[in-house]
This record gives sequence, structure tokens and C-alpha cells, in this order.
Amino acid sequence: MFDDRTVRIIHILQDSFLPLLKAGITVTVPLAIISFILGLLLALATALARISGVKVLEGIARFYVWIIRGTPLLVQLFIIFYGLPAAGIIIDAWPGAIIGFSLNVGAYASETIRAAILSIPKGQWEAAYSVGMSYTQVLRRIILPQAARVSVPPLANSFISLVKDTSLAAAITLTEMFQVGQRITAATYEPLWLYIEVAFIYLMFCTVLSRLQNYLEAKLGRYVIK
Amino acid sequence: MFDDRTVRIIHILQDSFLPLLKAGITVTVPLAIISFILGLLLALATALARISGVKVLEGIARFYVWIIRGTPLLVQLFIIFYGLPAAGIIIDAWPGAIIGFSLNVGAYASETIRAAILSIPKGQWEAAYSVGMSYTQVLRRIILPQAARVSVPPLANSFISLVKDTSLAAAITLTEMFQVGQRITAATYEPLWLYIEVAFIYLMFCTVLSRLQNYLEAKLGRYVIK
Amino acid sequence: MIKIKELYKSFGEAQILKGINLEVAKGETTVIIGPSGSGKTTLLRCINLLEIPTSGFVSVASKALAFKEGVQHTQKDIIELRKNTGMVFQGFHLFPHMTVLENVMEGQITVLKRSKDAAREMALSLLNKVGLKEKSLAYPYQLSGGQQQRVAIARAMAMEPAVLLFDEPTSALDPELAVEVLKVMKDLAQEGMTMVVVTHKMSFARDVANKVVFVDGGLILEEGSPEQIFSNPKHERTKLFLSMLDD
Amino acid sequence: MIKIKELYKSFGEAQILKGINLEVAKGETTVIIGPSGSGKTTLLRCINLLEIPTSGFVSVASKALAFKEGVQHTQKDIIELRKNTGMVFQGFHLFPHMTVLENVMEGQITVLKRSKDAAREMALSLLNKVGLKEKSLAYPYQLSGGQQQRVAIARAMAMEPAVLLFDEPTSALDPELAVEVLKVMKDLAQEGMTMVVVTHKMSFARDVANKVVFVDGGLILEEGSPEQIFSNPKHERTKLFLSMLDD
Amino acid sequence: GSNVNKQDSNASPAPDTTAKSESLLDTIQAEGKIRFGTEGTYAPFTFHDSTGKLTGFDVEIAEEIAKRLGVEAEFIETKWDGMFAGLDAKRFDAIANEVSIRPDRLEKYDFSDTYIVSKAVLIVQESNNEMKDFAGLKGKKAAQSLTSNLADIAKANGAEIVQIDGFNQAIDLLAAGRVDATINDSLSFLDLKKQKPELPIKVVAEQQDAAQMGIMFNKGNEELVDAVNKALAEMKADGTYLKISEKWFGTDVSK
Ligand SMILES: Nc1ncnc2c1ncn2[C@@H]1O[C@H](COP(=O)(O)OP(=O)(O)OP(=O)(O)O)[C@@H](O)[C@H]1O
Ligand SMILES: Nc1ncnc2c1ncn2[C@@H]1O[C@H](COP(=O)(O)OP(=O)(O)OP(=O)(O)O)[C@@H](O)[C@H]1O
Ligand SMILES: [Mg+2]
Ligand SMILES: [Mg+2]
Repeated sequence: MFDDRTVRIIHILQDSFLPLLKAGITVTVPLAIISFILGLLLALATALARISGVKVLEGIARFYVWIIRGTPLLVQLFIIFYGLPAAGIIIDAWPGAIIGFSLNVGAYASETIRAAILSIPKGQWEAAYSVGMSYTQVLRRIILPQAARVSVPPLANSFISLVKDTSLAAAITLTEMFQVGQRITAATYEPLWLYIEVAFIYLMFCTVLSRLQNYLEAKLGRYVIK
Repeated sequence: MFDDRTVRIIHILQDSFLPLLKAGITVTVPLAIISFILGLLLALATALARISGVKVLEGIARFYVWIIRGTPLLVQLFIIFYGLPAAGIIIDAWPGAIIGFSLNVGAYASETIRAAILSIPKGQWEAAYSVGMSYTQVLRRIILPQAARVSVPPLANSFISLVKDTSLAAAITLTEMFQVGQRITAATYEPLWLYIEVAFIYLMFCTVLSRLQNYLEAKLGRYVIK
Repeated sequence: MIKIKELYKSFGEAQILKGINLEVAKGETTVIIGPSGSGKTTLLRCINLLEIPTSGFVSVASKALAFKEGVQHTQKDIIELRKNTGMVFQGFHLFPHMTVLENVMEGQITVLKRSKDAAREMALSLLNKVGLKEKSLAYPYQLSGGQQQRVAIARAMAMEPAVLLFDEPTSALDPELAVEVLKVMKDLAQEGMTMVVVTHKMSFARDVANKVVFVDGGLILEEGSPEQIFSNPKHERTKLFLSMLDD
Repeated sequence: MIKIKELYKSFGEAQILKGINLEVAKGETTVIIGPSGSGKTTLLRCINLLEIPTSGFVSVASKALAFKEGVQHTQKDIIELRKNTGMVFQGFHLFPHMTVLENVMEGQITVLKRSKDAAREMALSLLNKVGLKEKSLAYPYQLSGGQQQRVAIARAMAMEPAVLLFDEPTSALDPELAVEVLKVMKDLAQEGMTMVVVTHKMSFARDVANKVVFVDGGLILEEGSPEQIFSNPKHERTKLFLSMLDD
Repeated sequence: GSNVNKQDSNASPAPDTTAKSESLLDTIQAEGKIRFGTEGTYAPFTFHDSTGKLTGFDVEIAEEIAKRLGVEAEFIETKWDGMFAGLDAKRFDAIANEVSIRPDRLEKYDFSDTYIVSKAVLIVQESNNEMKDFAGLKGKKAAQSLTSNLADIAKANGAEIVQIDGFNQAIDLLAAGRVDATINDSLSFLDLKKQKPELPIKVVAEQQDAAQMGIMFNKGNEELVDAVNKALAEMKADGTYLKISEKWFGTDVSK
């Protein structure tokens, strides 16, 4: 029925599935999740700085977004891991990767969050101020919960990109799923099929994320008319 | 004043600047621009399919976005370049890269454009219909010009990402700027400094894009109150 | 000019219009009043087919269409009937990315295929009529609500429709700004424009309407001259409703 | 209860309020009328410091602040004065992501630091008062405009402010829905709430106001009892303005 | 006498104040481990076996060296670019990754003595009967990784270089007919043929002594280089090297 080559490839794919999945679950997924959470906090701070009206804060935020968006993630990781040691700062692969990815998420997502905050009608700020809330209270209780709803789709885009971008961590010695795929390729000489298998696992992860996105959109949007 | 190593690095960076810039201008930039334009057309078609109300079209559009967003760009390029020949379809590096990047932009940007179209108040559709316009006329003359304004910032994000993602084209034998950097590294063994130089050139390109973004935002937004 | 017979409209389960019969003669102004949710807006939208009636018969000027469940009319038929009507919305809905002049020219160029010059000339003369010629190059956001609504009227008139439909054209406006819009509408009525106006501005109805129609629960409960309806309503429901409008 | 002296407010170059002097006694209802753009909204916003006056003196209940160019008051002072006022907006501005009950509880919990139970009890009793107890668990989008505005009133009252400020609370509402909001406001006035209301509902002013203030061009042109102002205005400008409001 | 043993390094006082002057070899022995940078994706030299364990010829040689230094070998896997950057940044002490000893590299780095000599082979599609020797490359497309000296051979023979990341990709390009040939290490080719005998490719020419590979170090670590050279010499002398070489290649690859 199947020729030798086919049988061989099927075996390779079967044997490699668990190691790949394991790398995905122990490295790719936690790396993406941790970086995304830290990145979101950074993005929030950056977005608030951008709209703070304080020139210095705005300038710093702008500069940060400009540098990070303007240069390749791989180079940023390189600088953190191979460049900083020259300045006496030695960061391990895991924290280095988390710092790099968080900085990246922080820059891109800050633009999303800024736009989302600005999209909330001014009347909401005023209504909240008029009951006597402070800036932080208004932000936390009134504005951010509403901004969250608007920003779920673009943030989901960012998260899904991040999951795949974590493969760059291999350049700084972190063996994530893609690298495991390449290892197996090195011994089996079937890059295309391995890549397809890796892509399939990414697709699984991203499908879960898309579901989560739909769930969040529905949950956060329960108070608006469809 | 400077030690030997420093002098050597300065020389390397000086000598490599023009070759890098040339690769950037002849490969990275045209690849990004062409892919982005084609990708936008695809994104528009996909977004329209998603909101068409025709189940089949919606299904196809959803599937396309799901697959492309869910799998790594590198794998997509691999399949186009190394996988399709097995099916008898041989596409050269340039068209292969353009297809891959366009498909990618198409998927991500379609979500942006869809959201932008949906954000235009229903009243605009109705006012346009009420003067007797057809669906296409309304879309072209009334809705898209307004949607363009809303979608400039996220699309600029996508474009800026794309400029840097073009470095993946090296995997399918297209020698773009990053690859040239790696070549020079191969002879000079200064990857970190070369990477920083490459990053600097990307930053130049992306700064131009950011300017363009600001210009477009201002131009398309001239009819709204600040 | 308008003839509507046994018009029914449901949204899903909810039946909103329950058999409307209405005739509007050429050159006449009909005012529709009625409580919130009674179906006034839906009725107007069914006349210019922004909503497709569930069943019934609608004719405007020379074009007539009959609706039944399961029967779909072509895009072309719908646009043709729609071209006989012009609509002015409560929320103005000007095209924000076009100047005032472009707003009034747009439909002429894309739909009527007029030349740019002809369209501009027509637009300027209409803007002059609504007193906004000097605002031609402004964008909508630079206008007050009253000015925006007058542009919307000019935009609708530029298509030279047989009938103008107004859905609460002044209810989003301050009393002062409403006055200028009502004046333009009054002028149009006097020039013999056929108009159907949903409004609660009773003074307008009294001064301008040839006929007042009271809609309640998706049906025309009562119709007649303004004097008849305002001074001598037949139904308790009408009386009660009118009592709420007295300022 | 409210004392305003020589209040000036400019936006950039444009001077909007040009020396307002106004006193509102405890338990009284003051109605502000005036043409669009005259500064009515700006005046209200200066009373609860959503806008910071350029100069002048504002006192509400026990708290007073004097403003001068170059002098900045602390966030704390501003919030303290603001707490003495409650504001009801033309556009309601309910918090869309919270239920009706949560809308009314929110300020009590975050600002007044009441316990959840106490806040809920207070909220329910206020919602009962505005006739919306059974809508407690609905979201704002599920309510009609009139219902939303009544929730907004309950939300403002929950902070037990010394004064309630209303900025055209019914102008976004259909006449029918306006009636229910005006009724709630009337009840409040009768219970002795101190209120400042910008409105063009003349019947409300006639029935409820202790004082009517006519603002034009950033100044108080004329003030007096409703009879005085409506039947016997001193200024031509007031007369002209009132003539536009007659329905 | 640069082979400092453990007792020596233990004897050195207050290591934190003299850390700067302490040699890398001292540090390695103090910590009890030597860190090698390696790709882990280059069979049969440095790769992961079917159980996922890092292994291969270079890996075993490196382990043997570590044993003879009296320390553990730790492998840090990274990409080719990260390899040089990592050595620069002292993320690891040496590289064991089939790095060929070349004059340009010697400007910036030090190498151990040669531990493997590679033969370059010219690989073409099975159906290709035109190209018979390296000279036949003239004007043809050859897939080469630019970081290897194999690219130099291709260039010297007049081939147009298609740049690739690794051997696998070269084979893909060749199989897809996107290039005419690739020059590679004969040992890699043999391993590939073992894994995928059905591949329609063949060797048409071989070049002796194409390159000499060594362990690579940052400059200024003479003590460590000497110690490694000593270990290499010992293992060649006592037969350990031959055992490893025969295990992976069935022959002695040191000549
Ligand atoms: N697209 C729709 N889908 C479902 N229900 C609708 C839709 N449009 C209108 N309705 C419902 O139809 C009823 C009548 O609405 P309509 O807007 O015609 O009333 P109206 O008389 O214009 O009221 P108002 O004075 O408030 O404008 C309302 O109950 C409304 O909720
Ligand atoms: N934030 C602001 N910046 C600049 N100008 C402003 C601002 N707010 C209000 N204005 C201007 O101040 C003037 C008075 O506005 P205000 O809203 O107080 O008038 P109003 O009497 O409430 O009018 P309306 O009846 O239309 O609500 C207007 O000309 C307005 O354009
Ligand atoms: Mg209506
Ligand atoms: Mg106002």
C-alpha cells in the first residue's frame, strides 16, 4: 500500500510527536504566556505614559516603542544575551528570552491599548469623575474593563504571533519546539515533513488561543448589543 | 585611543554598510512593499468574504485566516518552496516569497480591515443606500475611505513587522539584508556588531514607515475633530 | 405619489407593522406621529426599502413593487424604487470624509452619472437654497447640528426624488437649531415638494401638514387634517399621546 | 448651598464664561436656559469642577475653592468639592459593563468606602424610588433612554450629594420617555433636593423651578421667578429666545 | 607545565579578588565543568539520537577531552551565529562543532590541534551525467552555507553560490532541482545516505584534505588550549580516539 519512504516518514512523525509536544508544553507555551503577561503590564504602563500629558514620560514611551518596533526581535535577543555580558550583565537564556519577548509585546501592544483607551468615550471618564473617583479608580474600574473588550482581537493577534516568534529563542540557546523539530530533522533528513508536523502543533496551540479569544470577546462583550 | 578590536569593528561596520543598505533597498524594501500591497488586496477580499453573509465564503475566509495565523511563516515559506515542487509546482524564490508574505499579510490584515469596516456606523451605509448607491459604490466611496482612517495604525504595525519578517526569505534562498549581514559575519566573526548594524538599517526603514503612518493618519483624519 | 397597501413587516418573531394602508398625494405633506416603538421609523424605511417589507404593496411615483414571503426583488428593482425617494435621518449621517459640496455631489455623480460640473452647479444651487452656500468647502464636523441637517436635506434633494422622507429631523437638535431646519422644510412644502415627516414638532404639523397620521402598535389608528387630529381626536389613545407633547 | 462669584472660564483664547455670579439656596430648584453655545454646560461643569475655572470662587455646601490663573488646587481638594455635587448628563453615560445595580453601587464602594451590603441596600432603595427596582440586574443597553436616565439619577443620588446638577437630562429622549424622567425630577424637588437644571422643558421650569436664569454669551442676562421670566422678560434677547421654544 | 591540576587551583587564595588574573582553565577546574557551544543539529557530528540525547562524533570527543581535564562537559546548543557571539560573550568556553581551522578565523580565535580531517565531495542528482568533477561546477548553481570553507571550493571552481543555512536545505534544493550541485563533507553525505538510501543523489568527485577541524577558543587562553591539545594527543595515543572514530565512521578520520 505505502512505499518505503512513506512508511519511514510516518514513523518519523509518530516518533517525533511526543518530543515536539513536550517541548511545546514545557518551553514554547510557558515562554509565550509569561512573556505575554509581563508584556501586557509593560504595554499598559507605556500606553498610560503616552497619554499622560507628561512630556518626559511621553518621550520615553515613544522612544521605547520606536526602538523595539523598528528593530528585529532576533537582534534584540542577541543584544540581551550576547551583548549585555560585555557590559557585565549576564542574563540566563530563560530570563533573557522572557525579557526580550516581553519588551516586544510591550511595544506593539501599547499601541493597541492606547488606541483602546482613547476609544472609550470621554463621557465615561466624566461620569466616573462626577461620582468622585480618582484617576486610578476611573482607570481601573471604568475605562480598562471597557478597553479590554475592544482590544481583545488585536491582542489575540499579538499573542498568536508571539507563540510562533518564541522559535527565535533557539538563537539564544533555549531549546523550544521548533529547535527540537530541527534536531530531529538533523538526524532524519526530513525537514519539510517535520516542519509540517511542528506547524500542526503550533496550529493546535493557536486554535486554543482563538477559542479563548472568542470566549473573551463574548464574555467581555456581553453588555453590548450584537 | 581605540584598541585594535575596536578599530577592526569600526572598519567592518564601515565596509559592510553599503552592501547591507544595497540589499535592503534592492530586496528587503521591494519584497515588503510588493507583498504588503498584494496582501492588502487579499485582506480586503477576505474581510468582505467574512462579512458577506454567504456561508461558503465566510467558511473559506475563516479557514484561510485560521491556517495562516496558526502556523509559522517560515513553515509556510518552506512548503511553498520545498513542498510544492513535490506536487510538480515549482515557484522561484522571489515569487515564492511574495506569495508567502502576501498570504500572511492577507490573513492578519483581514481581521484589522474587518474590524474597521464594522466600526463604521450603520447610518453611513443607510445614508449611502438612500441616495441610490449600489453595494460596491457604498463600499468604495463611503465605507472604505472611512475604514482606512481607523485601520492605519494597526496596518502600520503589520507593515513594520513585515519589513523585519522578510529576513525569513533567506530560508528560501533569497539573499536579503539580514542574510547579507550573516555573510559578512561569516567572514568577520562579529555577529553581534553586524546584527546591530543591520538593526540600525531596519530602524531607518521603519522610521520612514512611522513617518508615513503619521502622515496618513493626519491626512485621512483631517475630517475628524482632534 | 405614494401608495401603500396592506404593508406588513416582521423582525424575526416580532411583527412591527401590521397592515398599513397609506396614500400621499403629489405636493402634499403628511406628518406621522405616534409613541416610541410604534413603527414610524420602520414605516419610513419600508417606503424607501432600507427594510424589505414582509408583505404588501409599495409604490412611489412611477415605480411599484409587491412583496410576499419567499419572493425576492432584484437589487436593480429596489434601487429604482429607492431613487424615487430621498431620506433625511434623525442623525444626519453626512459622509464625514467629504466636504459639504462633495456630500451633495456624490450621489449625482455615482448614481445619476451627472458630470462633475453639472453636479457642482446643482449642489451649489441647493446649498444656496438651504442657506449654506458659503459652507460648501467645510467638513461636516465643522458644522452645527442644524447646519448638518440642512446639508442632509440638500443631499437628498440633489437626487431629485419624487418624495422626501424625514425621520425626526429635528429631534437631535437644540430648539434654536431646529427652527432653521423646520424653516427649510416649510419652504420645500410651499414649493410643492411631496413629503412624509415623522416629527413631534406640533407647530410644524399644524402649520404645514395636509394630513396627520397617528400610528400606534404598527397600525394607523387615526388620520385626518391637523385640526381634526389635534383638536378633535377620535381615540382616547391619541388624546393621551397628544397630552404628553404640550411643550 | 451653592455660591458662585465672578466666575471666568476660557478655553485657550476663547472666553466662554465672563463673570458669572449665582446663588442657589438649599432645597431650591434653579433652571438655567439660554441659547446654544451660551455656556450653560460649561457653567455646570465648572460647578462640579469637570472644568477648572480660570478664575473666580465656587462653593458648594461646606467646601469652597477660589481660582486664579497660576494657582493649582490638589486632586484631593477638587474631589472633595466634587463630592458635594452629583451630575446627570444629557447622554446618561451609564457604565455599560456594569448592571444597573452595580452602576448605582460603584461610587458608594470605591469613593465612599461603603460595604457592599450597605451599598446594595442604598442602591435598591434608590432604584425603587426611580421606579426601576425590577431592572436591577439588567445592563444599560437593555434599557430605554428614559430608564437609563433614571438610573443615572439614582447613581448620582447614591453619593448623597448636597446638590444635583442636570445638563439637558431629557433632550436626548422621546417626549414620552422624557415625561418619566421629569416626573422623577419633580419628586426630588418636592422632597427638598437642591437642584440646578439646564433644560428647555418650559413646563418643568414653570411647575418646579424656584428661579429661572437666562444665560447668554457667557453672562447671566436676567434671572427671576418663572412667571417673571416667561411672562415678563426684561430683555429683548430673552423674549426672542423664548419665542422659539413654544413647543 | 600549564596543565594546572585541581589542587593547584584550590591552593590559589581569595579567588574573588584575583578573579581577573585567574586563567579560564583555573575557572573551569574550579567549577568542575567546561562549557562547549554546539549546534546539535549536524549529524553525525553533533545531533540528537532517537532518544533525544545529544550525541555525535564531536560531542564524544568533547566529552573525552573534559574527562581528561578532570571536569564535566556541559553542552550549550545554539545556532551558528549564536555560536560565535556566544564564544565572544563567554557564554561558553569552547566550540565543538566541526569548525574548520582557517586563517581568517585564526585572526580572532585560537584552535586546538586538528581532530578531524574532512574530505569534500561533490554531490549531484542521480540523473546528472554531465558533471563529473569539481571543474564541472563552472557556471552552475551550488548550494553552500557561506560559513563553511566548502563554499570557497565551490567559488574557486566558478560555481554560482546559492546561500543556505545547512546541509538539509542543500539536499532539498538539490532534490527539487533548484540547484545543480552541492559540495559537502563526505561523512555527512554517508550519514545521509544511511538514513535515506532512496534519495536520488550521488557523489561524483572527492577532494582530499579539504579542511581540518579543531576545537575553537577565544584568544588569550593558552593554558586551556594546551590542556586540550594534551588531552587530544593522549586519546590518540591510547586508542580512545580510534574507538570513537570507528564507532561513528568505521574508519580513522584523523588523517
Ligand atoms: N432591525 C430591527 N430588528 C429587530 N427589531 C427592530 C428592528 N428595528 C426596529 N425594531 C423594533 O421595531 C419596533 C418599532 O421600531 P421603530 O423604530 O419603527 O419605532 P418608532 O415608532 O420609530 O419609535 P421611535 O419614536 O422610538 O423612533 C421597536 O420595538 C423596535 O425595537
Ligand atoms: N473643551 C472645550 N474647548 C474649547 N471650546 C469649548 C470646550 N467646551 C465648550 N467649548 C465652547 O464653549 C462654548 C459654550 O459651550 P457650552 O457647551 O457651555 O454651551 P451650552 O450653552 O451648553 O450649549 P448647548 O445648548 O449647545 O449645549 C461653545 O462655543 C463651545 O464651542
Ligand atoms: Mg423612530
Ligand atoms: Mg450644553
